[in-house]
Amino acid sequence: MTPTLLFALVGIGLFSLGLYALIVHAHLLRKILAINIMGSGVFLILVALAKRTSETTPDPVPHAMVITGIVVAVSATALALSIMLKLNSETGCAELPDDV
Amino acid sequence: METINLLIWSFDALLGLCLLWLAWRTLSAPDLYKAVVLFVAFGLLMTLAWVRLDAPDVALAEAAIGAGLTGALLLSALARLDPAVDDQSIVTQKDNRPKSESVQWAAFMSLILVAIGLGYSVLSLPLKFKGLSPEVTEQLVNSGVENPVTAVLLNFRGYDTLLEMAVLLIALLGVWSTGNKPKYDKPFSSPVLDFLSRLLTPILILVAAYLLWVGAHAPGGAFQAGSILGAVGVLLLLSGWRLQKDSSLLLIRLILLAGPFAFVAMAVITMMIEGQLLQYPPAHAGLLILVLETTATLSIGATLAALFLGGPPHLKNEESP
Amino acid sequence: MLSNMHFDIILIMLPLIAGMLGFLWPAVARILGIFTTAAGVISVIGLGWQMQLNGTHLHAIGGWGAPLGIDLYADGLSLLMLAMTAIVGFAVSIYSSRYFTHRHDEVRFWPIWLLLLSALNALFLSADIFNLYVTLELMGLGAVTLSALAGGKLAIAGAMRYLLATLLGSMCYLLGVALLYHSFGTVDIATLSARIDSSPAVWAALGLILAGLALKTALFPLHFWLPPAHASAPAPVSAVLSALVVKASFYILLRLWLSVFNNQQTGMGDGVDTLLGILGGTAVLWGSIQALRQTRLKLLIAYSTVAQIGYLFLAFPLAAASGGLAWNAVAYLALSHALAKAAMFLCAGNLLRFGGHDRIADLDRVVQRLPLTAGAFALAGVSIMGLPPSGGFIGKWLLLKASLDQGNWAITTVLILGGLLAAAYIFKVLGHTFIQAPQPHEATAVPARMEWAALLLASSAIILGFMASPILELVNIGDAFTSPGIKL
Amino acid sequence: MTITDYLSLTLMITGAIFFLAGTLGLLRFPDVYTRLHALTKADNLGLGLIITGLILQLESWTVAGKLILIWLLVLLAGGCVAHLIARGALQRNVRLWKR
Repeated sequence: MTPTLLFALVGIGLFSLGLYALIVHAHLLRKILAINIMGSGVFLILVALAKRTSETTPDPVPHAMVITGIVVAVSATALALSIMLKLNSETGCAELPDDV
Repeated sequence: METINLLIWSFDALLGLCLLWLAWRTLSAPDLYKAVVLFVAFGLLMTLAWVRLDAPDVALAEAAIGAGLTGALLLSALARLDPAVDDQSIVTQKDNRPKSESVQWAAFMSLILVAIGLGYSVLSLPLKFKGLSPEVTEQLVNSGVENPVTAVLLNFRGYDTLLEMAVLLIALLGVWSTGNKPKYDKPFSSPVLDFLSRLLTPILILVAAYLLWVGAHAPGGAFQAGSILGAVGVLLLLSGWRLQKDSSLLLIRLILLAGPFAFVAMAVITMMIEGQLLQYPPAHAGLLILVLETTATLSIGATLAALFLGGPPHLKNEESP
Repeated sequence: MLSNMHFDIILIMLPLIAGMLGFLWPAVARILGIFTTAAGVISVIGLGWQMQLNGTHLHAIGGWGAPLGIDLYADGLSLLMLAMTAIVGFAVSIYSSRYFTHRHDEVRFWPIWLLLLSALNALFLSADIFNLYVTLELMGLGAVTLSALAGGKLAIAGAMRYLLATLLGSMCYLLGVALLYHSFGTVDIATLSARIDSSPAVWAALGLILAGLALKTALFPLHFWLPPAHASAPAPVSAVLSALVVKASFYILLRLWLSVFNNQQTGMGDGVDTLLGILGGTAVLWGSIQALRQTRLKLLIAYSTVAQIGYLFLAFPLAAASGGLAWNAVAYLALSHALAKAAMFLCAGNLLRFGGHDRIADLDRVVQRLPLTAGAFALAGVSIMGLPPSGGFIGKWLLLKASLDQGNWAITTVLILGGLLAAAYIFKVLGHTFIQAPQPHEATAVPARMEWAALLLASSAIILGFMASPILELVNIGDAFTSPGIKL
Repeated sequence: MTITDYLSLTLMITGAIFFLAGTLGLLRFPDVYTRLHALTKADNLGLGLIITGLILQLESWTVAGKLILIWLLVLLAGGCVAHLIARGALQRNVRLWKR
């Protein structure tokens, strides 16, 4: 197995792990961590598969996409943490009420 | 040669397994503080994975943003979740799982199926694939920079980056809108911390400038440089640096807006001259990109530091709600 | 001169600039907002006029052209969505200029709303699936922030749930985009449409993208986040969320379905369209029944959105045989629902301001005391129920015609039942507006501008019922519905 | 392999051993203070050895300069942060380990 496929599969593993944790955990900080790990999984798939070019340099377009994605992820994380803290100060608990 | 290949392969496999294991521990460790620390370690190993995948630009961004700033954001949020934390131990926020065993099992089994399906679909992709790299290589000479990733980010897909600046801005607006006014905790006073921040601040600014400059032909660029600046901001905030009460709020807003505004202005002006949005005149593309990147770096740094602060900076000429 | 104006660029850049200026100088944000949305209406008219002359509109950003660069593309479907955004955006801005009573809230509202508007326009104009991801995130973060604006436990919890749902949706969508890019080496919709082929990776991408976007569109059973988020937001924000934001992710879903996934050669659409139809039908019935059970007006309207989203998905199984007819119905339903639902939420905001609550049972003779608002609510209700003459009627009639033509009795039944249930919940509200409540309530005056804004939207939803042929002609510029793929 | 190669290989392997020892200390030592001690001391030296080993393989002086700068920064940051953590722990009354 080439490193390309290896890391792509790890990416899928991370995506699934994150999705699982997002569903089963109640604490919002854990859910935010889970989304970040899902994101890392997606980014890993994008970049790992870009290494399939036959030249020495991999396809730069997915790299640029991932940098964009990392910045989106940190923005979303900051917003999510801020809303979590607000919810915590309103309800005294960082979990969603009557969790669906 | 065989042994070397085997060694490299085992290293990759070990790295992959470590990533999965750290992710699992991050998501299942009962103590949230431990989970956050593990997440930072996970980010650092991700950086290593990017290097292994020949993606140094991504590695820089991940190290600075993914592991560094996200970790700082998470830790500061965790500390604010439970203000009683300071006294005895840092470990108080526990996570209990109210979900029933059956729900967990159902989710687990279905996600195993999802993972198998996705894995199969990835394995079925052709092993050799060019993607857009021939197009990028062909047009690289017209892009004004030599680093293909910078060329994609700032030129070929510059419009994505324009919207990206707007995403940062809207996240900041969101944090300012939902967050309470930042409580300036009493800084952790220590001569060592003062010394460190005094020494590191100029060095890090220099590093940011270097990354920005080198981004045109080697790994680096606005996002990486901006996140270093953001880290400077975080360090300064931690070591007790405060906004001067009489400094104008307008100035902070101007710095935060400089990047997106420069992008929009560049987009519109180039459209008026060349006909299409963000169509740089080829002869000046390199210079124009550097101008854009410089303003973007400033704004990204300021925005990331402001996200860490977590609420609208309170000045005396800001009316209170 | 006028035919060379870049109306598409104005639609994206003007709200973006106005949002930044509004952040810089909060004092001028309100004026900027009203002027920008008014300019948006004019720009959409200009763009429509250009497109009627020259057909579809393409702008290659950076001059690179797809697949290396990003293209902006407008056909009839994009134009319809842009027009919807412009009208609702204008009315919401007029409304919001009087809605916020605290300056603190107003200062926070305008810049985010303008950036959100820019994201919506950028989304409807983008022809690049990765760029669509960025616009989706910009829109999602803006929408979440706005829904948290009211503060309080309910709003914050609703916003948090909404944020998690929208981020999860984005992640699934992005993974789908990654698989498509690594299968075909492009993220441009037109190029993808030409290269599409059936393979396991494409199937996975189809599943991920449909699931992610269905979650963002709140298609049953992924609608759990919508009622709390939409019901606890400030009224103009609820209007924007229900009318525009859920439509945006639906637009991407529809666009990708039409030009990428539902391709005759690959035969990938078969089966999936039936599934979407079943979910849509369930959404219509479930959402309507839930709406009927609510005691708070805003929750009722939010559940009605869940039901009305369902109608949009009923067209998928019908389209295989009826083609354009079913898609025209979708276009009409999306537009008229946006206008009517925005009007309803604005009415709910008026009632909330008036009585200080939105309990349906205590509406207390609103008809006499707020006749314009009650009238607007009734007109919007006509369109939601699908009574003639209204935009909702045309849409549902086209859908009914397609289902009758095919003898699809299941969908026919759902359409009729959905109409009856909608009538039941609308009349439940209207009934209470005539009755005197057990205890009379203190009433606060509602600014006239807020009432007129609601009436403007509601009457537009009715007027749509008289303009079927010109609108359908505009929508079909570029033949998005009949030909596989975007034609350039 | 030349003599330089052997030298740098030895340096790097020694460095790795120091890292391993530091990590072992982090995992096995009884309290925060001893763990910090093991970690910072062993890792700083380990990194120094590895960087020296790498520099022997280089042709360009600028890269060597960058590597040395990195080492100095890590020394500085590691030392300061270890001090800050220990101070924080002392302020929180985390007890010292006594046999």
